[in-house]
Amino acid sequence: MNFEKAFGSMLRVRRVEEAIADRYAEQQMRCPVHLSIGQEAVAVGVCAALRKEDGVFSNHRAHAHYLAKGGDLKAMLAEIYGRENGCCRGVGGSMHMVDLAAGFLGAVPIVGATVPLAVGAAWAAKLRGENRVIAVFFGDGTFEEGVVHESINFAALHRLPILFVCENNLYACYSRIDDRQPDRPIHGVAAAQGCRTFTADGNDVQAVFDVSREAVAGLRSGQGPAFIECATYRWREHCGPNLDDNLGYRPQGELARWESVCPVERAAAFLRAMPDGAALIESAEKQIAAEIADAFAFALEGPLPNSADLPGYLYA
Amino acid sequence: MNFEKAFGSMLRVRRVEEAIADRYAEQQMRCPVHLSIGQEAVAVGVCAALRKEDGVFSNHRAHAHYLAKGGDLKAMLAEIYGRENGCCRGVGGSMHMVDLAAGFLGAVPIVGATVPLAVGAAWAAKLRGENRVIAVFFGDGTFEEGVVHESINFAALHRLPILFVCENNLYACYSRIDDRQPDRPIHGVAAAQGCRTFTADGNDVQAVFDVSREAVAGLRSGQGPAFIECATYRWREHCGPNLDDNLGYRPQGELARWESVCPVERAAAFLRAMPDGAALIESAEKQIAAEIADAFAFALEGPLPNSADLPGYLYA
Amino acid sequence: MRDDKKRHITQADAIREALAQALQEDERVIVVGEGVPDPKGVFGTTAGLQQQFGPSRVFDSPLSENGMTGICIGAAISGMRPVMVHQRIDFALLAMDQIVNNAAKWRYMFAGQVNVPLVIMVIVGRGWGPGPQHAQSLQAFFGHIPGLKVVMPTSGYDAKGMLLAAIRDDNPVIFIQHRWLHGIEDLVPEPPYTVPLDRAAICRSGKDATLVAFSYMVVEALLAAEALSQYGIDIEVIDARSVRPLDMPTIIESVRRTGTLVVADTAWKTGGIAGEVIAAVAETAFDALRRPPVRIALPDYPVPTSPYLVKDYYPDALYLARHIAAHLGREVPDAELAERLFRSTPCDVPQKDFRGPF
Amino acid sequence: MRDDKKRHITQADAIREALAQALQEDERVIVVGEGVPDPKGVFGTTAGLQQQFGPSRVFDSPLSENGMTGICIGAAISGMRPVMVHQRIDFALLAMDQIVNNAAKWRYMFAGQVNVPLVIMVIVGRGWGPGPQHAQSLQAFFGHIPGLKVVMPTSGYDAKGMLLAAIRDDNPVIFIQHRWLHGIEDLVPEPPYTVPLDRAAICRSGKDATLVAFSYMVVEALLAAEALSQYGIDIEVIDARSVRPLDMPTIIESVRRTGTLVVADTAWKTGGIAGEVIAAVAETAFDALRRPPVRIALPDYPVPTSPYLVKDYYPDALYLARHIAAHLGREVPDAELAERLFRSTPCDVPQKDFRGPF
Ligand SMILES: Cc1ncc(C[n+]2csc(CCOP(=O)(O)OP(=O)(O)O)c2C)c(N)n1
Ligand SMILES: Cc1ncc(C[n+]2csc(CCOP(=O)(O)OP(=O)(O)O)c2C)c(N)n1
Ligand SMILES: [Mg+2]
Ligand SMILES: [Mg+2]
Repeated sequence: MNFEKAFGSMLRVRRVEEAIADRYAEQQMRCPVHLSIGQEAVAVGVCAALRKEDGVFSNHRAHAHYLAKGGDLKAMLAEIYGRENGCCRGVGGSMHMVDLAAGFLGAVPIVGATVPLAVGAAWAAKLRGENRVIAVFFGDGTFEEGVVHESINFAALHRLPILFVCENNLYACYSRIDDRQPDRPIHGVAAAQGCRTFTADGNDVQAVFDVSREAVAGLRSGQGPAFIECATYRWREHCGPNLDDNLGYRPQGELARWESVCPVERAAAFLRAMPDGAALIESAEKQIAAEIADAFAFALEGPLPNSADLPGYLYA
Repeated sequence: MNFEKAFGSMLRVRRVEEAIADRYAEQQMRCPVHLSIGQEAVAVGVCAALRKEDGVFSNHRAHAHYLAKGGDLKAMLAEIYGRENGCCRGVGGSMHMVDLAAGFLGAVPIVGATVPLAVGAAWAAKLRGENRVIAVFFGDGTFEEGVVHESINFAALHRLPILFVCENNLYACYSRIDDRQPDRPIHGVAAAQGCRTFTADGNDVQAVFDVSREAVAGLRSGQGPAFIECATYRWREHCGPNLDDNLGYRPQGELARWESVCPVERAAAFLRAMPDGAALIESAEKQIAAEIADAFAFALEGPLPNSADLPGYLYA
Repeated sequence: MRDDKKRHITQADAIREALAQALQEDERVIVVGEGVPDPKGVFGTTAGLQQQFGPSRVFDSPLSENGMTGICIGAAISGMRPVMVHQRIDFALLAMDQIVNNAAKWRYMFAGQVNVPLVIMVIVGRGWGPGPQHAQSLQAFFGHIPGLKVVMPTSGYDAKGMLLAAIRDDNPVIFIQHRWLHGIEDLVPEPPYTVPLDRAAICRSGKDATLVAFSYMVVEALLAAEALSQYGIDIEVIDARSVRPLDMPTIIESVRRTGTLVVADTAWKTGGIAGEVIAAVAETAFDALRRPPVRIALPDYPVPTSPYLVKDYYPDALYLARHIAAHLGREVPDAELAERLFRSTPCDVPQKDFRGPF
Repeated sequence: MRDDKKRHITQADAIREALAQALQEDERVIVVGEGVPDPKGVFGTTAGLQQQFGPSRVFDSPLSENGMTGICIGAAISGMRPVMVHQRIDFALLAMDQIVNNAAKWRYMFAGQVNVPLVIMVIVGRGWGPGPQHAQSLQAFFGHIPGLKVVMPTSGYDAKGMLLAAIRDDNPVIFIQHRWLHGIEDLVPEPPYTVPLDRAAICRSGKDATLVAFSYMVVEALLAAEALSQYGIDIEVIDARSVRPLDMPTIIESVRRTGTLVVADTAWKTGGIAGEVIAAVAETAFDALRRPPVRIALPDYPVPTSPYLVKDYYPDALYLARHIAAHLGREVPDAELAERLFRSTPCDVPQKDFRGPF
């Protein structure tokens, strides 16, 4: 992994999402947004282990995955702004995104819905003899959906080149994992189902990358599905731009503990310890700020979509 | 366990199902029947560890469970014959059966459909403070349904008094387990999901009872859900009265091997080695033959149901 | 009863009150769902219930819609009276097997030996870009299934009374809320009361046309009727309230008086419940119809996310008024009508111009 | 084309042939389902395909309906053309989420960037006691969903041609078979051919009434029409063939000629597709109707298992003939009609008196 690149990628996700959060109150982004702030290392670490032609599926919390896989930032923001130049021409918004050129194969908000799709894409890759790996991101809560288990079973049966990535951020909306699952590790279930399993500190991009690389190498050599459970934490509210610790659903101090192991800052600290590190960070910040400003302008200037086009999207 | 009683119960199931098979060609039982011939020890061993007030749920292959739990034989046959005196007044037939008085809480043919119901019944028992255990029988194929995993998760989360009984007979219809699941034990998945798990030779009624007793004791003392995987084998065709080895979907000799470990004959051999064993078996055979003759007469003489009653069954 | 208290509360509060009263009056009642005990309390409809009734009556749920539905059916046939909550009706698609195959049929399959006293509360979403997977209006699915009762109350008064009736009912009831009704205030008496699960309500009498509306469309229908009344067009607005069974006697009696049937639904037009209303009237009261019946419903594609696309998607009061006037062959000054029915709020937030009570 | 071969084969064989030809002509086609490669081959419709095309084209499936549907969607958007098979339509209830939320919407959500060339074959069961959970006729569910195409061919000729058309189509198609049509022989040409997915067919012309029938009900409709013709009652029978889209132009053109509309469906009456046909005609061709439209469909409760109960459940040719004659106000000697339409087979095995071809 190119550590600087990974850092840059995380920083970019962070700054993009912060910018979304900052501007959300303007009420020009009129769709639900689920921010990944605090969870950037998972998306970036996993995608760093993938090739461009590999595919990624995601869920309601898609921005980080989309960007880490190389999705077009301008098209993403324009989509969130509901414009014709958005990646789905305004049909999708933040919760339904795609960038086929980047191998970002789709995100939709029904939890668990993309997990079997990813398995199907991996199946197609195998049937077509393509040397292609598919990764799918989902949360701890999503692991409770039966369809995830059906998907894992099929993937293990057919030894498909699929990487299941569980972002265990301890919560599904406001529900803590202990209110939804018994006390046993998620990855243990996947192991019992026949996956090669890995765990990683989801706030350490290098750690995520390391297990991903190993997992993906196994996939390319036909060893059957792999499952990575990453421990991480969402800083903001489940849906929307705000902090919500005031609501009291998380134990006191929990957020602060996780903020103290910020994935972006952790990587930055590592870089700062290197010669030129500080300069590098500064230049990344600048470049990203410029790119973001550009992208928001692109989105805000985007033409409005036309309702008359909608029926044509329905059938081929 | 009263071994003689368990033997008698198995023999009864066997003879009832043989009688159904024998008479099926008369075309008076005009509904699909899924026979348990060869699998009797699972139903009998598990139910021997249950009390009358405990509940059982079953599936398409329900006769053995129904009878082992104490369901009314006459009402069962009358149901299969589509009569008004059947346990569901002819609405259900072989695939939809219930005997509330016996704690046989329901069987329906959508695979997996009763598994969450059983968990819900166990949940109710816990919420109501009843000292009641619920058992649910399902096949190896059914373990592939996502709803089973959702059910296990909830049962483990709430530590419910439920016994999951997987009758692994290696097939779902004509599909062998290796064409449907990866090579890993089913009970291993349940263990990883937080169940106390057990395995048993499903053709050895004593072995099934022994693990069931242990499992049920744990349930009564609040240790949370238990899962028993029983290895067994179906002798006849998936659905219907016939042998179907000629179809060639099972490896040569497999059926013969399993027939050689017939659960009923095994128990009979054990009894025969005891003083009076042979006489006991003979008398059981006689008594069961008489009971079966009676029950078929009851069914065949049963009044015909009345279509006009149907709408009234729909809503309370 | 309706006026005995003069207490105006929002529909969200009315629903919350009904749940609290049901929990209070019958210890077999439990409430379970994803997010039920959380700080937002399913748009306020379940707020505080867990604090009030404890964690053994009010439960959060794993994300397992089919399994949890089956679990609640299992509890219902074992002496409990579960109320399940889905934040969006879309999620209930995952539970169609348990709803259709078990909940609706359990009593029937066993010839009436077991009841399934289960309420499934679902919410039809709308607004602020929920998009294709989070804003469907799937009442037609449930309305097709024998063994289910399906209601879609509009007023806060009805929401409370029908929810209490649903919970006391011994059958599975699908209780469909509309997100845009939650904030509307209505006169809601505090003591528990019930409203029948099978009766439409005439919310406004009229002689020129019968406008049968479902759920939130009643709001738009009332606005349209009010505007048309300025031009001497007299619309009878019927709040269908129930989807299964449809209250055909009330609807037909009205059509016999007006000769004209318009049905306004929150769902896609083709294959929706609006068509069922029209088919049932055409079959059994054909002679009463003086002109073709009309459906006003969603276009046959999913809702997009962008507000610039949504603005043309949902038929509103103006759309209704224009179409009804044209259908009746009555001239109405269009610009004036448009001004009257000018919607001051953007298309993706609730209609401000109707504030309740009903 | 229809007659070019004079080859009579059963519908099951016609379907099998279509699958084989699709597998032959396009290597992206795969066939997958519970029991697809098994010795019974889904009532013969998939028999021998795995032997012929190998285990990397023709697959058995775990019992995981929702997962497998999603997996097939995933394969479909990744360059394959999967054909999924469910032995009974009832099992598809477990997959409603993937069918409705993903298959139907994937192309739309992404503004047309990705197609979902997927065929889901389902079978409407009937006969020999399948009972409440194994013999539903759920076409109305699929018919309500924008983004799906839904067909229900009746003849073997159409079954083959529409299946080939469905597999070649770039959209998700629900292909609904009826168990009681599998055994009927029809003239089916051997070379591959297609039949459009959106056209009804007039199977018998007549001037007194338009009888639109779905799937197996076409068989009963044709028998009824034949019997009524003996009394000078001239019924036009339309095989709807497609559920979504309904071919309303063909239906309306016929109703304009006959003035009378009867719709016969295999499903429950309330909320079914028969109501949609009536609503669409009433809305758009009201003036053509000279009398009330009529639905003939299943009573609003699930099918029981006992043959003694089933015998009164399904409307058959005699029921249709009696009702249509009465509706037209035409006297027909009832005993004679009953004799003409006497059903020599029990109620739970297919009608012997119609042997095809269509
Ligand atoms: C089938 C379904 N049920 C419920 C929801 C509502 N919902 C949206 S996100 C979410 C929580 C998901 O939790 P998790 O999988 O842990 O992902 P996270 O939000 O923590 O990233 C829920 C319940 C949904 N979108 N789909
Ligand atoms: C949801 C669903 N899918 C498919 C079927 C068809 N079916 C009936 S029994 C059966 C096999 C079940 O296998 P298993 O669970 O191993 O039980 P067994 O028959 O071996 O006892 C199948 C696929 C069904 N009834 N329900
Ligand atoms: Mg989470
Ligand atoms: Mg099995």
